[in-house]
Amino acid sequence: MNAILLSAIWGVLMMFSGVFIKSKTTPKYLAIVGIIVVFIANALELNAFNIGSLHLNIDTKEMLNINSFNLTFIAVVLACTLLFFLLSGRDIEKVGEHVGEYFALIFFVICGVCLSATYNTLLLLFLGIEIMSIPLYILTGSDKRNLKSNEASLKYFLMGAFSTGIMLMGIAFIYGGNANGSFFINNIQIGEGTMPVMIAVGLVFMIIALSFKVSAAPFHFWTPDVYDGAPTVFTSFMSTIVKVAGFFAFVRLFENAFGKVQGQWQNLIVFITVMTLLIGNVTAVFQQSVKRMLAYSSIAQAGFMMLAVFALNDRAKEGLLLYAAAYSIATIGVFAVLIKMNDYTIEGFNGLGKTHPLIALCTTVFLLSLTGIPLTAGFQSKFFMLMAAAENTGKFWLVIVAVLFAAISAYYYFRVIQAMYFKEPGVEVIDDKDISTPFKIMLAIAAILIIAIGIYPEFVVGWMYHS
Amino acid sequence: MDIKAYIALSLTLFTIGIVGVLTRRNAIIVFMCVEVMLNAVNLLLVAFSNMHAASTAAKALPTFASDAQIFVFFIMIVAAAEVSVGLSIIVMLYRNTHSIDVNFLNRLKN
Amino acid sequence: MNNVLQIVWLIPFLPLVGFIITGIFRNNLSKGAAGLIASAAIFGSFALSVFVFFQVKAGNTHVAHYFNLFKIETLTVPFEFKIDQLSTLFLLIITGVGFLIHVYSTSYMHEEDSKDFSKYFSYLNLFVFSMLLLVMGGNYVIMFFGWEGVGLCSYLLIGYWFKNNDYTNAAKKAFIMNRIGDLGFLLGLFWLISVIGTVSYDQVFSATSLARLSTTDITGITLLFFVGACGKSAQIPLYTWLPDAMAGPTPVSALIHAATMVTAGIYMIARSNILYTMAPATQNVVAIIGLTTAIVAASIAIKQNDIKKVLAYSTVSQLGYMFLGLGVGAYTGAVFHVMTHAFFKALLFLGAGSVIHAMGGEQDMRNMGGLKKYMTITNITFLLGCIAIAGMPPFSGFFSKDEILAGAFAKSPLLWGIGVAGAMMTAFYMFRLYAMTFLGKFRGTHDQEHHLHESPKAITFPLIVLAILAVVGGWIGIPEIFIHGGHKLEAFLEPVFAQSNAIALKHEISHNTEFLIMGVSVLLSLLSLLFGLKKFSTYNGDNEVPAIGLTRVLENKWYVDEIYDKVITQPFKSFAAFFNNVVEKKGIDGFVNGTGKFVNYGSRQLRWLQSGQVGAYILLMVIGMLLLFIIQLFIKN
Amino acid sequence: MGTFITFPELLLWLPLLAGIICFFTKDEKSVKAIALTGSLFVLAVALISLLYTADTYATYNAVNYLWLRNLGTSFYISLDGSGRILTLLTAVSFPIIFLSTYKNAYKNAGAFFGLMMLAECGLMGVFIAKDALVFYFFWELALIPVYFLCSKWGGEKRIQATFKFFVYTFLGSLLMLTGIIYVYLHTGPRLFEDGVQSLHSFSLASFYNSNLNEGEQSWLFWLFFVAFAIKMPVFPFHTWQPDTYDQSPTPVTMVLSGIMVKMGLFGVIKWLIPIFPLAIPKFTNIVMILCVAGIIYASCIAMLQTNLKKLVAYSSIAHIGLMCAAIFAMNEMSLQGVMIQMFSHGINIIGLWIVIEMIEGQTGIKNMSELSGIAQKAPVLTIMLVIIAFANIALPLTNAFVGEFMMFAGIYQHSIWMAAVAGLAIIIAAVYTLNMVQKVFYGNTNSVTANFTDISFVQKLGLGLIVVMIFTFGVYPQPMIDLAKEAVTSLTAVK
Amino acid sequence: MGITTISFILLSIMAIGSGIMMILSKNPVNSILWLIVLFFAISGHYILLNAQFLAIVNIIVYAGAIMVLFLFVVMLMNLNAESEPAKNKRLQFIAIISGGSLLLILLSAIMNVKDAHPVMVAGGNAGLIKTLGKVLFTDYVLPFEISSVLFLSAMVGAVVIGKKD
Repeated sequence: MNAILLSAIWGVLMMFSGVFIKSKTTPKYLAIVGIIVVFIANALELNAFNIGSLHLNIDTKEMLNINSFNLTFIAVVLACTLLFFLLSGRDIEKVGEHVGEYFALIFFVICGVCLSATYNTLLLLFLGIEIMSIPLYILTGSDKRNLKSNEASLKYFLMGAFSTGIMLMGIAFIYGGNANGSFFINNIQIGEGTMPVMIAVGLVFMIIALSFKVSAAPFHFWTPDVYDGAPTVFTSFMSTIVKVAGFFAFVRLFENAFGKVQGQWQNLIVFITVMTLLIGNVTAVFQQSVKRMLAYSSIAQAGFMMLAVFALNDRAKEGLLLYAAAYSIATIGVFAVLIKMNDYTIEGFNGLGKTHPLIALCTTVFLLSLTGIPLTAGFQSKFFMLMAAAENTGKFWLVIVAVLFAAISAYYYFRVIQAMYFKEPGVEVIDDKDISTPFKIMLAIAAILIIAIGIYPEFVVGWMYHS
Repeated sequence: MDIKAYIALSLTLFTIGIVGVLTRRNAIIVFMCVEVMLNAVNLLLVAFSNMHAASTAAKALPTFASDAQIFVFFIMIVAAAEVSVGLSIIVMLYRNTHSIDVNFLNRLKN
Repeated sequence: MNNVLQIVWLIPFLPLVGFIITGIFRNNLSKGAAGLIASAAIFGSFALSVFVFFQVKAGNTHVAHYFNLFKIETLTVPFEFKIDQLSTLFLLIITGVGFLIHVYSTSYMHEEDSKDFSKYFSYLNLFVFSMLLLVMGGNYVIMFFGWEGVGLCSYLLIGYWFKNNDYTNAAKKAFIMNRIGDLGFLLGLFWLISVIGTVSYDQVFSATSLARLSTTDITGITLLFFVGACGKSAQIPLYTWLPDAMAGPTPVSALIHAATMVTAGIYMIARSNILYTMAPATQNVVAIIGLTTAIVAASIAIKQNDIKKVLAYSTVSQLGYMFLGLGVGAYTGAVFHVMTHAFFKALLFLGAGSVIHAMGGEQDMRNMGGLKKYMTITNITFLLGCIAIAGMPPFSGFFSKDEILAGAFAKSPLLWGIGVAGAMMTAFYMFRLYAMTFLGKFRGTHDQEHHLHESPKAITFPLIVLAILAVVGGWIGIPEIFIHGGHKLEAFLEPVFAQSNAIALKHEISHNTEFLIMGVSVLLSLLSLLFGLKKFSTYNGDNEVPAIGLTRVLENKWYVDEIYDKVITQPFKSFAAFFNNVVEKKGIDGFVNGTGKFVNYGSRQLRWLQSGQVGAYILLMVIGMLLLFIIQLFIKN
Repeated sequence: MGTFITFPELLLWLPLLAGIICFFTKDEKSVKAIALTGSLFVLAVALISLLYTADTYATYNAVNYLWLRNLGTSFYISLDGSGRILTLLTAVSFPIIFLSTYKNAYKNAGAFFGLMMLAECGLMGVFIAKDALVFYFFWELALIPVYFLCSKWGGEKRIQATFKFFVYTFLGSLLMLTGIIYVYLHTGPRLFEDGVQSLHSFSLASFYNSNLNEGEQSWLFWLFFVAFAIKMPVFPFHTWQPDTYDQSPTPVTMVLSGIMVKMGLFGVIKWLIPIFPLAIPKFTNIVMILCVAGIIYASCIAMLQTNLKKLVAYSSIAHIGLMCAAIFAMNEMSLQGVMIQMFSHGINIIGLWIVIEMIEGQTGIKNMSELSGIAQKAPVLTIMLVIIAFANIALPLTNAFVGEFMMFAGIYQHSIWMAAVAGLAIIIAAVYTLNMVQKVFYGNTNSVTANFTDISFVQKLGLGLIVVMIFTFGVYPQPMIDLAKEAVTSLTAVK
Repeated sequence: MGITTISFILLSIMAIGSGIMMILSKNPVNSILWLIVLFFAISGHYILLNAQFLAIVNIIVYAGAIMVLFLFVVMLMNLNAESEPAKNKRLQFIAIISGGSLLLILLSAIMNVKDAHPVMVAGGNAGLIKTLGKVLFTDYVLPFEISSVLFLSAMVGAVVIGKKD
């Protein structure tokens, strides 16, 4: 709750900063302060919740459901955003004129993320998702001179609007099929046995719409193009924080609304999961541009996160938290490095290990984490996901399939590592003037975080279990 | 008047929207087709609300059916917002390429 | 002085020490020192063996148990020496002959520079060490240690002049052939272990464990052991390495490939005689193989011109005789022949060595002749050796061979007949050799001729000693029919073969028949002897006719090597090549790489889905929606 | 009495520490010194720990840290039976490797030796882990540094070769991970010291008595076995190996062939057979046939190799196949044989690599047919090589003999024919070993080997150590056998 | 057949027809006009369903504001019929087929549900502004506030994108 309010308010603040503050660098610091404030507020709320006394208690008419799980998730998201600001803040300034507005939009997105993490009615789910999406359409197109950026934002917008329509249709059918005639997700009367046809139809619509938001195959087609076309900073943002938020909404809806009849729709999830893993991993193998490769890899990772929707048990929730943290940190880190690159192709990374050992080392850690090598957070998150899927009995083969694709994923991540360490450096990999020491330090901290979570995941998961 | 009639109607409109999206290349038209889809949904929601209002459980509280109508109201809000954004994007595109053909730009592929 | 048996470990230890010293200080030892150390080591163990011999003769045998090689619940393999009549006898032969050959070598190898000189002696000592291990070992594993050890040494010594590729090939051949035998030996050993779970002789031959062995077990085990023996003792089909082994220095041939190592097989079978006696089937196999080898080898020897090759084949055929003896149950005879053969064959080789030495490395008999007047001692000793091997009474060869033949006759006259035929050939080719070498007139080049000379003391002394032994060595085994209680050896070895004699069915043959067969064999071989002598005493290269028919086959050693090459080596090589080129590269690795290629290909295909056009994307999405709806609404799970 | 720090921890953290120090050391000389001293410390620890094998010292040999309790896992490491042997092997090998390659110069030496030490840490971890998750962690951790070592400092085709190796093994271990998860879900609950109760448990003990029916065990068996088979490697999972051995820098190859392959065997011994007792009888024969086929197959190919490194690689495949077959023969004799052989094979093959390294280092050639007559130039080297080579083909009085003897005897007790067929390898091994000796060392020197120099003192030291060990354990292997006793008995109990 | 049924049918035909016309007409301006017709039809349905407020809002917001906006943009770009090259026929065919089959699937699934749910036509006061207003500012105050964020972001977006720089 605190997070929602504060992020919205701070968004407005940033908006005006854009108007009143001429300096291009100030908004960044303002934003950093803001995100820290939001984080603290959220932490307080989490703590208060865990000891059972909420300070400011707004009556939301049960439209929001605050619990330690989604508060922890918000905390993770905010932390990642902070990291994102610290690592890539200066690159946001480079995108265009309206620095303040960019930050404002990002804050609005955060607000939407918090909403879709805590919503308790379909209405707020819808609003949350929209509040997440609309600023992103803008951010995608924010590099106005660049045709790729324009194209990306147009594609993103059209398909996004389309998926909105689909989601609304789903909501309508769910509402219609729900004898209680209510939009509260925990007040949907499904009854015993097979669910009513209308609910089923609505459910499928919802699966489609949410799969679109989390870029799960076969509704992923916007992802590579949009991620590729958008300014790299914003790609980094939307491929991490927004995506995991989408997953969180996904899991939340299906756990609370349709958890009881899981058996009746699980096949769809299995289908989508396998498709996503297949397309994401296999297509990434061939990519030459690291940016695009990361776009596909984000699809592949989404395939793994789908396992949480598949399993829907406590392990899955923990896994989702871990995944949110591990995947976001690693990806933000990689993108932060990628932005500095002069050449986005894999050859562009040649010999980075020689010229910038520290950066190369951190990048390696991130990539290893994305691959899921032990002692990195990536392993723990994948591991939890697999455990969750395995605990959900009956479809163990899915676990094996997932693992096989994980092996493929090693292929494209390691191509970058090979380029960095085993190839001779080309001309001027990075121009050193925009590599600041703080940047290096932040990168190192991110890498250390990855390792820390990898060694001791309870560091993240533990928050769920304080109450 | 049975609900099925309304379902049929709105699904038809919905499909018309989809087909429009699929067949047209003019970004604005495509976007308008999306609007058609949204309106189909709105219609359906209102119909459902009255269906629920007709059901016995509803008799209890008078404002029962208004949930859905509020929802429709919000949908319209969102639609409006989307339109503003969408149109601005399209205009920007037009400014850069002098075309609003959705297939005109495909630098991003594979 | 029972304590000799307590320090029996010194016997192998001394050569080991010699090996280590000469080996490590090879760079700074003078030739004299090296030779001295090595010979002294051997002499020391010879002296000890003599003491031991008297101890054993006095009747107190001994099993010296030192430590456990390894000990697990199901099997214990101690490091132990067994000193009994059999091993003592071999001890004497090995150390005695070994010592003489060391002495001989000091002079024979003198051209080598001191490095290689002491390397040579270290190998020689190492060989003696392993050989002693082989015969003293108190269980099959220790025996196998020696067994492989001697193989290794023969490999090293055959390839002693390692610059020459043919020599190293010969060495390789020897080692691999032996390995084949060893595999048989090992499998037999495993079989033994899996049935009775022990390897120590005393326990294996104890009545209780023998009772646990079924007939199949015994037959199988003995056969497998015999395969090992074939490898080591150069019997058909594994004999071809021995003639090639002549690539090594002549003393080595004398020591390893005539006197000691090749008799390891006989020792092993004699050691486990009871097992063989209990497996008549195997005995027949042994007898037949032995006899065949004797004949075939002898036939080949007839047409050889390389002096050492002749001796090599004669060794093979003599070994055949010994196996014949073992096969027909005349264990004493076999061991007896081992001893006598050690004497005269060593003598012959050393003599040949002396000749080659004089001829400056020339080994082809066609270029010799008339050496009688140049090297007297060599000539006489060599002649004695020839007579001995030809089995003329009262030389040593006569007694031992006769005993074996008698045993063969007792089994079946046919075996005896063939045996005698072999004996005739032996007499023939030996005197062909003698005549071509020493009689007639010299056929070599002039510079060879004018530095012909008698060899130095260090060479002649062993010759003389061995000659004496070759003459009198047989007198410890004079059969009953001449002197009552004349067969000292049999009496001495009696305890070793007691078990066998107890169960073996003895068919006695009357004295008259024995006299008869003796006379016949002696007469016949005397005839062929004289024939050979007459035919070749005037040999000069001119009456060479291109060989045809059987002689051709004989000259080419029955084409055995070629056949092996075609039937075994080549097919195996191509088999391996098939593995390497097809299965490995195309098959397995092809599959592995193929998977990777397939993923790449799939990636290149899948990316076409990403056409870059919104319309197409949404269309695909709609199709996806269709799929999902169909799955959900129409496919009932 | 409580112990301040235990042996397993020392074995684990010392290499890690040394490795980290190496990373931050620039000067090559001191890096080498650090690495060497570090490995020597580890060796010392390993040797000292041998004095404390008795049960009364249990507290010295095991430690259990709380970790991820609600998953039912804990950082539990301890030294015992087979693990102890292999840790010893690891501890012995590394100093020898460093010694024998001491004069080699590496660009960016700090990273090189750092990674080497990390690899040692990982290997140690694998051998002492008593918790499935920890085991898997170290299993991968051992792989990663080796991957980097190979593809940074290797030969010209290194990147493809080692990447194949990496993906191959990574795939295998991932499959194992799924297997681990499945078994985990069928283990009983676990109560921790501090009262936290978890539904299932990752501890090895609870894996041993998991409630899996025969059907489940029989497919889980393969999930695990494939991972181990790839690591060993067993025919037909071996094709990554020759190229990798050929391409990687020799010190790494030594680690790979001497120690890492043992990870697979160790896995089979500790993590496969006891966990799936019901599946073993079903697949024993299949696996053994695979192994025996592999033995012959690899020997045949080795016979044709002209590339020294590949020759050794294939011969190693044959040896490993024999060991694997012996493990599945599952009787005391064979298992004891394996325990000894795991150690001996490590020593011998490292020796072989050292020699090859010296030859290649001096001539830059690993193709046998281009070499000749080295024996004249380098007698000492030749003698050492001959000893090691003959130890490699298990000549009596060398360490390998006892092991192979027992293994063959054990296999024979399981099946006569397999023993007989596998026995053929004895002959073929002789063939290719002697070929190698003849081609490389005998004959006359040629242009390449004309000015070949004999080995230096340090190298003598390295090889000398190996030769000494060869003979010591060849004549008196009993200590090794006693060390392995408990492991063996626990395994034979499974059957 | 009551008056409501008849008007329902008429409005439905009007809606669908205008929808089809919208996607068929080549000239954007025409399709915009057709769309407005569609909106009126839907508003008619709202009235039929006794949701007067929504009906009005629909007219004002959609047909009024949004459509004018569209029209404005189209005029601004003075797009005429030729400006849009037709998609290739095969693709269009596939599109229509898949869309149609989607419709059929859904209908066939929903229509064979036996039990009937009558829709309360021209009754209840749920749709009255009074009721809705009360509900909106009591129960739905949170979403109402939140939606302001949406508008803000949209506004900022429009600025960022549209502003010339």
